Amino acid sequence: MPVRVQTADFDAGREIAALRSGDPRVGAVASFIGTVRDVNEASPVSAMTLEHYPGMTEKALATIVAEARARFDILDALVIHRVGDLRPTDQIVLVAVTSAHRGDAFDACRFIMDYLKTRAPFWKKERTADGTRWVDARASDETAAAQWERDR
Amino acid sequence: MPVRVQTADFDAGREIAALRSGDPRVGAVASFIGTVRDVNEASPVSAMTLEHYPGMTEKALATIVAEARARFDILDALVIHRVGDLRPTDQIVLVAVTSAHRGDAFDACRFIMDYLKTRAPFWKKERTADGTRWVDARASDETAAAQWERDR
Amino acid sequence: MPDSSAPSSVITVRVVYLARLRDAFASDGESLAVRGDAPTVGAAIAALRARGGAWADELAPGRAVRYAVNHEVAPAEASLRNGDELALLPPVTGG
Amino acid sequence: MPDSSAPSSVITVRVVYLARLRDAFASDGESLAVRGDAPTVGAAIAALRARGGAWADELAPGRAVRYAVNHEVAPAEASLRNGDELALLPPVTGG
Repeated sequence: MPVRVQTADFDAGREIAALRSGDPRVGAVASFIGTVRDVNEASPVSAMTLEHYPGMTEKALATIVAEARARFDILDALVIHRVGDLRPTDQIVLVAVTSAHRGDAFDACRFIMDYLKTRAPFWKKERTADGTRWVDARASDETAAAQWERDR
Repeated sequence: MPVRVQTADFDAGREIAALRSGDPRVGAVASFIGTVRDVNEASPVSAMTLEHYPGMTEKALATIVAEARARFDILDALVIHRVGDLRPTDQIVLVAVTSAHRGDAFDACRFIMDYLKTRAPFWKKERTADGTRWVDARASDETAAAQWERDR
Repeated sequence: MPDSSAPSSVITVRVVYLARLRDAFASDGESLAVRGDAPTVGAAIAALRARGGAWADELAPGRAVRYAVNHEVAPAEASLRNGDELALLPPVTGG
Repeated sequence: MPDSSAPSSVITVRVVYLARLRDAFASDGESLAVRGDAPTVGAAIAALRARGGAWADELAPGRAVRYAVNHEVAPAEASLRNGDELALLPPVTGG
């Protein structure tokens, strides 16, 4: 299954190995892991909760992966996104893409992350010394996603 | 050590985990694995040998990593490149980069791969049904590296 | 006594409040009746906004809220049908 | 009887042949004497090319061969000093 939403942690190495396993057409595997930082917008963060919209989330991620497949010459792709309570250094998301060549693997991996950041229904609530706060969306994420529309 | 040249295989998951391990400033880990395909320029490939220029190789890779550090806002980077006899589906190279944000992680990872492809002294000799042949350099690799000069 | 105009139809949709909006409305969702012959997402939002208070604030024009109908992003002009699920999504921050 | 001009100096460099060039020259390297008061990479290459055969073919102007002096890429104009290691690198194909 190319898209998973789960509370459990994931073994990135095993997932990447499984994605390319046994396919001798693969020459390139690009991957991305997002992790929890201990600071955001200059405030220390002690923990966070990732919420999503069950039912829509998997559908939105599958749509993003399908769009990456349509735009880039890739062999396979995987997205794992965690939800629930996380702490600094915890893994949040894994995106991995296989292709014959590195250009398409890199492009597709970045495309999926840029779209995930702006289109998949996840929300982060951070715990700081001042209490909890919903994380604000970053304008730079919208800019990154919009770039792909321009490059279409 | 951020640069390694070795005949042994590597555990990409373990290497990536070690690179980011314990650093709560890390929010993004971009990585790339290059693998042996069973076909190149339309001919089946049964095996290959990767040769390098000992002494220069580590120096060239370290220079590329230093240049990535100078150009991008990254926290750490790792390059492992194998040499010797390899077969289809074997891992050839791992590049992993950590950063606070994904843009720099993706850029630096791709930059290192593009420069490695055109500046690090490695050569592939393929075994096909017709015998062995030195792999020709791809013009697209030069184009990819030149793009970074233009974007400087 | 019946009105002389044709009776306006009423549909019921399930509204879902997510993340910041769930906190602001102190609710994760509700059943909402939407009136009109061709009810739209925009009509449902207008009905919520008319409640005033947090509803008026959070759903004021220009606030960054997206809508999803039956788990797909939809514009304010999208039609609603009886039984649809309408979700109100603050700007997403995953990844 | 000594020549009336100043005697030309001679240095010795270690030349390394890699990959396709090692196969073409059936050698992984050699000691090479380079003459001239300001010997350069280009002078060493010209001396090799003058051997003819595979040397002339592989090192013909326009062929894609890069040079490294003491493990750093260098242009044809780079100076050579006694004891330097000059490597001839075909286009690289790692990664």
